[in-house]
Parts: sequence; structure tokens; C-alpha cells
Amino acid sequence: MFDKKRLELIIEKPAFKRACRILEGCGVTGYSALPCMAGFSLGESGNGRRWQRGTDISASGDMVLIISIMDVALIDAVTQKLEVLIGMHIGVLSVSDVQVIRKDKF
Amino acid sequence: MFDKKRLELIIEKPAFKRACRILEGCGVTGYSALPCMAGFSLGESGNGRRWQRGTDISASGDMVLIISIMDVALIDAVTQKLEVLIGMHIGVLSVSDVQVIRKDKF
Amino acid sequence: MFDKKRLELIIEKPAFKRACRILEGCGVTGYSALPCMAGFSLGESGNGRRWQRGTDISASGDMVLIISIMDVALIDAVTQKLEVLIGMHIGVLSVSDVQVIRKDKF
Amino acid sequence: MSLDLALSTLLSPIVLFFVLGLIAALLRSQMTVPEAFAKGLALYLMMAIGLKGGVEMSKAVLGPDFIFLALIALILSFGLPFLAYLALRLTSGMDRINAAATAGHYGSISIVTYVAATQALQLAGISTSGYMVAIAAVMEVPAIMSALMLARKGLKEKGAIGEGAIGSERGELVREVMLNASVVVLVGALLIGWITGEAGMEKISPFFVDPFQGVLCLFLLDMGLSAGRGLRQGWRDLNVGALGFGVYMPLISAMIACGFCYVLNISAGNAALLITLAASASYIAVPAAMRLALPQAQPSIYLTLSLGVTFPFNLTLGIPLYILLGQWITGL
Amino acid sequence: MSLDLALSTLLSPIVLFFVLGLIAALLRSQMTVPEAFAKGLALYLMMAIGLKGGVEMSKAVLGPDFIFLALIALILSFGLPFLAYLALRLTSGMDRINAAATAGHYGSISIVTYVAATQALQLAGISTSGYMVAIAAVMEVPAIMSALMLARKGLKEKGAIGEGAIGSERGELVREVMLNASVVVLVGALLIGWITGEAGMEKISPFFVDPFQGVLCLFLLDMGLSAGRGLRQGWRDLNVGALGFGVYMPLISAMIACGFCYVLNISAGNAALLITLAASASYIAVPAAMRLALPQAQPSIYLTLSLGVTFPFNLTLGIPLYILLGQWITGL
Amino acid sequence: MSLDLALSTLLSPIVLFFVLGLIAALLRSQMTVPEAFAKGLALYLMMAIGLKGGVEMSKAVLGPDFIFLALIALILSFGLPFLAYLALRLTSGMDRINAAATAGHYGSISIVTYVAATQALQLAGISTSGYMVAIAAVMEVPAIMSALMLARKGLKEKGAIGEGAIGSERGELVREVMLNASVVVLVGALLIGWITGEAGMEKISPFFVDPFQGVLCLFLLDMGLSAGRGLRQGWRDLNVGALGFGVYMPLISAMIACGFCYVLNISAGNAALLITLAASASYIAVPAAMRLALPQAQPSIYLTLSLGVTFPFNLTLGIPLYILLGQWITGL
Ligand SMILES: Nc1ncnc2c1ncn2[C@@H]1O[C@H](COP(=O)(O)O)[C@@H](O)[C@H]1O
Ligand SMILES: Nc1ncnc2c1ncn2[C@@H]1O[C@H](COP(=O)(O)O)[C@@H](O)[C@H]1O
Ligand SMILES: Nc1ncnc2c1ncn2[C@@H]1O[C@H](COP(=O)(O)O)[C@@H](O)[C@H]1O
Ligand code: NA
Ligand code: NA
Ligand code: NA
Repeated sequence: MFDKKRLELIIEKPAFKRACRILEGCGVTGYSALPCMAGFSLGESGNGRRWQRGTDISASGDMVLIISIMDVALIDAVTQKLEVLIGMHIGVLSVSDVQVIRKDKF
Repeated sequence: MFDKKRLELIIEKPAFKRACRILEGCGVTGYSALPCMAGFSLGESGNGRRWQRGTDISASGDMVLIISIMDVALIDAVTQKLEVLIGMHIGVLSVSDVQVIRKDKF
Repeated sequence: MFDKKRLELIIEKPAFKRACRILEGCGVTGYSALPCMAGFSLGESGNGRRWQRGTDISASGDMVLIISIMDVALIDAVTQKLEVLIGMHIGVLSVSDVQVIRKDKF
Repeated sequence: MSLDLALSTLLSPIVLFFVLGLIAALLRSQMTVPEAFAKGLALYLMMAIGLKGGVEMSKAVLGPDFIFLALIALILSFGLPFLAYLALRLTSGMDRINAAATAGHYGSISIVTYVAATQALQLAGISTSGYMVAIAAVMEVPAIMSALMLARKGLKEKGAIGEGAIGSERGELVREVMLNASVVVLVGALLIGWITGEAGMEKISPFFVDPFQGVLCLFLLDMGLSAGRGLRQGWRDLNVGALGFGVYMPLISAMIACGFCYVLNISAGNAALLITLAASASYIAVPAAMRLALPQAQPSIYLTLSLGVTFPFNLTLGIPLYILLGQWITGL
Repeated sequence: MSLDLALSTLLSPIVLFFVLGLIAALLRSQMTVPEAFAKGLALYLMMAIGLKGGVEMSKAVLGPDFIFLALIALILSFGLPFLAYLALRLTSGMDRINAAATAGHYGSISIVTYVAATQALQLAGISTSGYMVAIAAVMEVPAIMSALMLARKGLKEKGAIGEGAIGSERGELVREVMLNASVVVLVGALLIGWITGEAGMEKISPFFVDPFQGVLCLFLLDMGLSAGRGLRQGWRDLNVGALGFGVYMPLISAMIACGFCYVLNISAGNAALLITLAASASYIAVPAAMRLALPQAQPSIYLTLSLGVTFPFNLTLGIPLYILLGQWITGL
Repeated sequence: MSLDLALSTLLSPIVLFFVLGLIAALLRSQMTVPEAFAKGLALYLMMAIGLKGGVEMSKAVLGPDFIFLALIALILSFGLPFLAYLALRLTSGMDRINAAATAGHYGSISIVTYVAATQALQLAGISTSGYMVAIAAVMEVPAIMSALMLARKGLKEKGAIGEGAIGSERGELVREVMLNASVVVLVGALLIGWITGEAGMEKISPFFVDPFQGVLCLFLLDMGLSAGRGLRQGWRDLNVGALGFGVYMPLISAMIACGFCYVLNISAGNAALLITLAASASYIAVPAAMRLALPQAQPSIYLTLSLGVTFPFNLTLGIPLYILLGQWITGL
């Protein structure tokens, strides 16, 4: 098995396509997106804010989870570019280690 | 990048709000929930039971996946509290290591 | 906490049941499936192909994300069997380390 | 005449679409009705039922008859679970907690069974009162309380009482149970129908009245699929005693409701509906409440029984029988 | 007569179902209308509105009256945000970016408010022109441009201008705004209604005309749930000045529209509709555009105001008032 | 007259909504019909078609004519893929496996194209038989078997035959193909319509008959969006030979069906429908089966051709042509 990186980005739906464009621009070999149904953020005020799908008819508050498995060499460039995006948009980014079987697929 | 913990809790929908309350009570800075569409559990009898969304009109059998990125210092308290919950409710809990870019966000 | 493996398989819907059968056949104690809503793959031509739920009425292009937490002893057999499947079907497989609280559950 | 009734019920498009779904699921067809669509239809059906009932109620004066009937309905919903619990414990060897949860389902009601009965009665030319919808709403919730009372002993045995679930979250439980979607929509639409009356109904009847039966067909196709899949996955968890319970319990409930009807001296149509309500078992409101209040109980047991066994039985054989019972008891 | 109008609006099934949803959400019922189902209904409503308007337009010749009205509508949609921005900055202490985003919502329109007004007018026996749907479509988008212009100063202050979002992705933004679902469906259906005319409509009216009011009931139940949930979660982010804005801004917009109506000398029904459009605030097209173009603005502010405060106000008290205003101004 | 027919088909609301969706997708509007809603509508349409056909069948006696027609249909569905395969291999240079999978789609049918043809025939005052729905159902599946036979050679070349997919899981494949949703619902509703007849239909026709055309408009809006998006994403994978196939193959199929119609001596309406069925290509049942049985084939090829090229062609130009063909061949 080969070591790769797994990027997980939780981002608001209106910025979804921007995130995709960034990922594609960085040359990742693929990604998958899943719809979130609810979420919570403590926020700076410490007040706490919950959201839930269906609360907002414009669906502009919905979040999307994007998973992308990529080469270790790529991860720094990708996170740097995405950092700018989640500076503007609501989002959460994390990276972890994974093993894959097909080395050249990613 | 900074080391954090990623908690992944798969829990039945009726207990979803309880799980959220526990997470919020422990002071996590946020979480996201995603709807599951199917699942399988071998069970104690070794018989194996599959479920699928849409099989049960009350939707009380549906499962939800909750992801929460949190500080390493928090993870023990959170898992302990959630352990009680999944003692009562159907659920699966796992923890892994992740790296993030914004240290204070989590 | 005990060390286990977390398998994440992103696979096209028509092969979903096959993947489940393989997992069950290997003796995993459970899995959960989540619906994807969009995805991208660079492909061999380097052309890049996006898909999105709702683009295809037959829904045969939809992808499903399967998560299964399992014992370290099991992971090799499972990935080997799944490798054959994703040789034929569209899919992405990755494995990572996780910690769980209930040792015997997995 | 009774055979006629049974046949015309069995061969109505509604029942036939249910059977179609059932067969498709048992043959393991991959066909599904999208969940969001089915839930939208369920909402439509409850609104339509509530509105129709409300308009009927706005035309008549609600006398003491109604109050008595509502009281009886309350007693039935609250009381039947105790009987069901006993029956389950005696015949199926089910443990306390599962028996209590299952029993709760049989005190509460199935609104689709109710609707199917009103359709069959209409076909047979037997009139019913609009306020019966209110009676149905009354019977939704009390059974849940009985189930929780019945489960106390089992929980004590397991040492599970006093834990978070039942202790601090009672408020949430009460709110979710009292304000569950079917109660809110049914009672809300009933009130709206009552307030706006015939005049308000006129403009919305092309949506809520005319297509009603057709929508029911589509919904019952989905119910058939659900019942069939539930049955296929769950029957292994049930022994003969439990499976039998799914058929004889509705009959016991029907007989008891019969007795009350005799005492109350109500019309044949209303009697048939009350009997049907008593004999029907919940598969929406109660399972959701049980996962919240009694997570230790197994859904595969109570859902299989209520949706996989009792619902098909009532829809096909039960309803004609309950109509005959209603006619017979009021003719005595 | 004015009291009559208010009462018949308030007690129409449409408004009552909205109130039912609102109450259910405020009481924290878990009830929901499945999202996919609600969006499907929204689509249906927009198609039906567009078709009806198009058929009406196919019967009459569009004269200079229509052109003038469309021009006024454009001015209103483009201009009102500037006023709203001023009002917000003066009374609520909101920062520049949030004020700009919120202001944009009040220049654009709510198609459901528009429909509710047409229903109330029909009930009151006041006739309106089919082309008013086109006027509504005209007012959807310009306000978004005003919001972006208003936000420039705030963005410059923050040093955020010139960044990717506003720079290179302008093309995408323009496309998403001009081709958002409501504009496409509304304008498309309008054209189709116009092309096929009365003859084409005949075959599809059992679906698009007869059940329309009933579908609206179901949809408003969902809107009530959304408004209630939005209000419960968002009111903490709003001070009294901001909350007040949600009520007085529609009234200001209504007065200004009134002035234009007087100048244009249009019919009472059309005047009532134009006033309603001016007074209504967007909660579908504009929020989606704002998340794209002004991600720094907080949805909890603008959505709570537009959906949680202004929409309920317009639906209940606003519409009767706007109808009276329309009658009064054309009677002068 | 033929121009009239073409024009009235092209300007019917159904086709116009399809074109609206197509344009919106090609302009990259973000508009969507929620998937669950669209699938619910598809279910409704199939139930309605089946029921109507069944009721018609219950009125007449099915003679040997029907049996012969069904046989011809079987032969067409089974045989056309072989022709399609040849054509693809000769003109487009597609590899064996993709050619086989694509060919399968053209033997099977598109039920929406069928419905659009019945609507156009009705408009033109040409009568058809109810049992044609059964003929459509007969043609759904056989083509899949042909595709698998055609693919064998390609699989052998690749050394992929004998692997799990085709070996041990044959049972599942057969079940999924024979019991796919469209076959189950179509055949099931047909039987139900047949059993309950005119009497049973009466109560459900306000749902299944009156709004049918309107629902079709909404559904075709979604089809237009799908076709447009498929086309935009998939055309790059297709060369001119392949794209041309999407237009000339339906014409070849139509000519062959024409020949059979001449031999069978059936009515002009039925001939038009059989020709349409032969000329239409599947985009629901067959792609799903192909992902299961021939995962090596590329969906972007066969779906783009069937949904993005052939369906729009048939809906707009094809249907009027097939109707004329039907009239011409039966007039010989
Ligand atoms: N590197 C990746 N990370 C996550 N998902 C991927 C990745 N590559 C492909 N996918 C998913 O798998 C689908 C098919 O990819 P492929 O197997 O490359 O054709 C894509 O549409 C994505 O949903
Ligand atoms: N620590 C976290 N772990 C997982 N998801 C989070 C976390 N923090 C925020 N989110 C998600 O991101 C959304 C917006 O959070 P924020 O960026 O803090 O406003 C929330 O509603 C959650 O869905
Ligand atoms: N090992 C596992 N990995 C992932 N999901 C699991 C696992 N075990 C159980 N699940 C999920 O949890 C549900 C209930 O499992 P259980 O708690 O074993 O009854 C299943 O239907 C799955 O959705
Ligand atoms: Na009962
Ligand atoms: Na406005
Ligand atoms: Na064909």
C-alpha cells in the first residue's frame, strides 16, 4: 500500500464550485462531494449557531463535504490555495494520512 | 499545520440531537452532520442485518454521520461522554489524527 | 482506546451491492453508506470529467461512499477483494488508522 | 353482501397498488419511491383528511356524543397496550422492553388504515361523521405513555432507569411526541377546515379532494414496498407467537371497541371507523417516539409486526370485517 | 370594507397554513416538509404563475403602458436598495457590508407574496393584468447590482476588493444571477404561455390552474416552518433597529411605489401588485447571489429579516394594506 | 397537413418546456428539478400510462393481432441492437464493448417518447389501441440480452470474461433487469387497470388522467435539463460518426418497423406508435443494467447519445415523421 493524503473540506454550497475549481487547478486526480444535513459552530461570540437543511429556502446556508485523495507532494499547494478560500467563505479544512492500493491513480 | 483530532460518530437519527448536545456541552468548536443511506451490522447473533433508507417510513432507523474536528485536549472527555450514549443507542465512534491550518479555529 | 483500520470506499451505485457483499463476505462487523452528490476525475486523457447528481436520470452515474471500521487483521483481505471490484467498476479506495473505544465491536 | 364488500375492497385500485408494492419488494425488485416524495405525499394525505374532517365539523354542532366518543378513544388508546403487553408476554416469550414497545404501537393508530376504511365505507354507501378524524388524532399519543409505563419494570431489571435518556430529556420527549408531524398537521388542518368551512374549502378542493384517491394509490404502492422489505428483513427475528400476535391482536382490539360502540349507541359508519382505529397499529409516530424513549427496544420487532403483518392484514381482510362488525353491533 | 378585506385575507386557508407552520416551528416541533418536495412545489408554482401570465399577455396587445411600467419596476428594484442601505446604517448600526447585502434583498421581490396578493385581489373581485408577472420578473435581478455597488466601500475599507471573488469570477456571478432558477422558469413559462396561448393552456390547466391554490397551502406550510425556524435561530443577531427595519422598510417601499402608480395612472389591481412587489423582499434569489458575491455578509442577518420578519408581515397585514393603498391612490 | 403536424408538435407546451430546460442547461444555468421530485413524477407518469392502457385493454378482446404484434416487438427489441452494433463499428470506430452497450440502448425504448407520440396522435385525431402500452413493456428488456451477447467477443479479447461480474452474479442481474422499476410499475398498473376497469378508474382519474399533460410539462423540463447537461459534458467523447449514429439509427429502426407494420396490416395510429418505439432509445432501464453487467463500457458515450442526441431528435422532428410514416404505410 502507498501513502497518500486525504483532504477533507467542509464548505458552504455557494463556494462549492470555487473549491472544485481550485482543486482541479492544483492538479488533483479527483474528488467526491457529499451533502451535509446539519452543523454547528461555536463562533467567535461563543454563542453557538446551529444550522439544518430545510431551514433556509435559498439553500445558500447548506454545507458540502469534499473528499480528495492526493499525492503527498500536492497537499501543501492545495491547502495554501484553499486557505484563501476559507478565509472568505465559511469552511473547515483538515488533512490526514491514508494508504491506497493503486499508486498512480492519485 | 497543527495536529488535531477528528471524531467520527455514526449514530441513529433519533439520538442525533442528544449527540449534538453532548458535543456542544463538551465545548467543541463545531461539527457537521451527513445523512447515511444504508448500512450493515453483523450483530451479536452473527446473523447480519442490513438497513436502507426508505425501508422504514418512520425514518427512525436512519443513521447520521457526525464529523467534528477538535483539539487533542478535548478528545478524551468527548469520547467518554459519547460512550455512554452509544451504550444506549445504536452507534459507532472512531477517532483519527488530522492536520489543520488554522490552529485556533478548533 | 484501541487501534483499528478505517476503510473508505467511493464506488458507483450500480456496484454498491457488490461492494457490500464483498465486505460482508470478509467478515467485517459493519459498514455505513452515504450518498455522494458530485465528483470529479482527471481521467487518463487528462481531460477531466465532472459528474453531478441529477445530471443522469438513470442515476447509474451516482457514487456512494462506504465507511467501514474493522480490525487490523482484516484489512489486507478486504482491500485485496475490493481491488478486483474497482478494477472493473469506477471507484476509489483508501485506508487510515483510527482509534475506537469498544475493542470487540469491530 | 359481506362477500361483495370484501371483494370490492380487495379489488379496489388502492389495495391492488399496495399488493403490487408488496410483491415487488418480496421479489426483491430494486424499485423505490423516493423518500422525499413519499413523505410529501403523506403530508398531503394528512392535510386533506384534516381539512375534510374540519369542514364536516363546521357544519354540525358537537354535542355530548362527541365528548363521550373522544373519552372512549382515549381509554382505548391508553388501555389497549396493557392488553397487548400481556398477550405478547404470554404467547411470544418476548422480553419486557420489546413487549412494551410493541404494545405501544397497537394502542396508537394508522391513519392510512383509517382512510382506506372511509373509502370502503363510502363505496358501500355507509355514512360517517367528519369528527372521526379528531377521534383518530386523540388516539395517536396516549399509547406511548402506556408503553413507557409498561417498560419501567424491564428497565429497572436492566438497571437502565434513572439514566439520562428518561431523566433529563423528558421535556424534549414530551415535545417531540405531542408535536410530531402527524399530530400537528392533522389537528392543524382540522382547525383550518373548521375555521374556513365550506367556503374556504371550495377553492382548494381541486387539490385536496378530487385527486385524493389517486394520490392514495401512489402512496400505498410505497407502503407495499416498505411492508414487503420490512417483512423480508425482519421476519427472522419473530417467532410464531409474535407473528400470530400481529393478526389476533387487531381482532381483540376490534372486539373491545365493538363493546364500547354497543354501549355508546353510535352509527354503523362511526362504529366501523372506531373499530378500525382500535385495530390498527402505528408505524410512524410510535416507532419514532420509541427510538427516543426506549432505545433498548428493537425496531426490527415492532416495525415488522405493525407494518409488515398488521397493516397488510387490516388493509385486505380487516377492513371489510370491521365494517360488518360495525353494522352488526349497531343493528343489535 | 377594509376590515372585511383584512379578515378574509387573514382567514384564508393559505395564510392559516402559513401560521400553522410558524407556530409549529416556534413550538419546536420536529415536523418538516422534505426539501426536495418543497423545491418541486416551488417550481410548480413558478411555472403556473408564468404560464397564466403568458396566456393573459397573448390575449392583449402590449402598449406603451407596459413599457413604462417595466421601466418603473426597474427603477424601483435598482433604487430601493440605496434607500434601504441608508435606513439600515442610520437606525441599526449595521456595518457597511451587511447593510448592503440586506438592502439588496429589499429591492428584489418575493414571488409568493406576489401570488398571495393576486389571490386576495381575486377574492376581493379586483382585476389585474397578466403582464404583471413579467414586471415581477424584471424586479428580481437589478437589486443585486445595487447591493454590490453599495458594498464596494465596505469592501475597500476591509481591503477585500480586487480579490478573486469579485475579480475573475464575474462571468460566473453574472450567469448565476441572470439565469437563476426563478428567472429562468418564470420568464420561460411566460414565453411558453404567450406562444401557446389559450389553446395550449386548455390541456394543461387541470394541472396548472385548478389545484394551484391547494398547492399554495402546502407550500406556505413549509414557508411558515422556515420562517419560524429562521426567526428562532436568528433573532439574537438583530437589534431593535434591525428588526424594526423589517417592518417599516416595506411600508416605505410601498409609499414610493404608490407615488409612481399615481403618476402612471394604472388600474387599482395593478397598482396593488406593484406596491406589493416593491414592499416584498427576496429570500431565494438574492441570498444565493450574496453568498457568492459578498461572502463576508452574514446570512443570519439578511435571511432572518427578509424571511422571518418581512414575509410574515406582508402576508398577514401588508397585503390588505397594499390593496387598500392601490384602491386609494387610483381613486384620487 | 404534414407541416401542420410538425408545427403543432413543436409548439406544444410539452416540447417547449423540454426546449426551455435544454437551453437553460446549455447556458449553464444552475437550475435543477430536485431528483426525488423528478423520480416521483416519473413514477406517476408510468402508473398513469399503465392504468390507461389497462382500462382500454379491459374493454376489448385481445385477439391474435395482439399476439403477433407482441412477437414483432420482441423481435425488434432483440434484433435492432445487432444492426446498431454493426453501424457503430462501421461508422464510428467505437471499440467492441462500448458499441455493444450503446447498441443495447437502441433496441430498448423510451417511455416518454412513447407518451409524447400518443399526445401528438391524439391532437391529430388519430386513434390508437390501449394495448400498445403492453407492447412498450415487452420491448424494454430483450435488447439488454442482445447487448450482453454482442459484448462477449469484446470481453474475451480483453480477457475479462468468466470474471465475477458475469459469472456468479447472473441471478442478481436477471432479477434487476426483469424487475426494474419501469417494468414493474408499467406492467403492474396495466394489470390493475385491466382488473378494475372503467369503474375503478373513475375515482382515480382526477389524479391520473386530468393533470397528466401538465405533469408531463414539468417532467420534460427536467428531461431538457438532463439532456442539455449530458450533451455539454459528453459530446467531447464522441466523434462525428457516433453523433451521426444518434440521428440516423432511429431512422433505420423506423424503416424496419415500417416494414413489419406493412406485413401486419395494423392501424395507422398503432403503426405510428410501434415505429416510435423502435426508433426511441432507452436512458433509464438500459444504462442501469449496463453499469451492472458491462461496467467496462463508458456511460458518457451511451447516455450522451441516447439522452442528448436521440431523445431530443425524436421529440421534435422524429415524432411528426413517424406519424406520417405510419399513415403512409397503412395507406399503401
Ligand atoms: N482522488 C480522488 N479523491 C476522491 N474521490 C475521487 C478521486 N478520484 C476519483 N474520485 C471519485 O470517483 C469518481 C470516478 O473517478 P474515476 O474512477 O477516476 O473515473 C469521481 O467522479 C469522484 O467522485
Ligand atoms: N470543528 C468542526 N468540525 C466539523 N465541522 C465544523 C467544525 N466547525 C465548523 N464546522 C462546520 O462548518 C460550519 C460553519 O462553521 P464556521 O466556519 O465556524 O461558521 C458549521 O455549521 C459546521 O457545519
Ligand atoms: N464497523 C462499522 N463501520 C461502519 N459503520 C458501522 C459499523 N458497524 C456498524 N455500523 C453502522 O451502525 C449501524 C448499526 O450498527 P450496530 O450498532 O452494530 O447495530 C449499522 O447499520 C451501520 O450503519
Ligand atoms: Na390501535
Ligand atoms: Na422589494
Ligand atoms: Na428502440
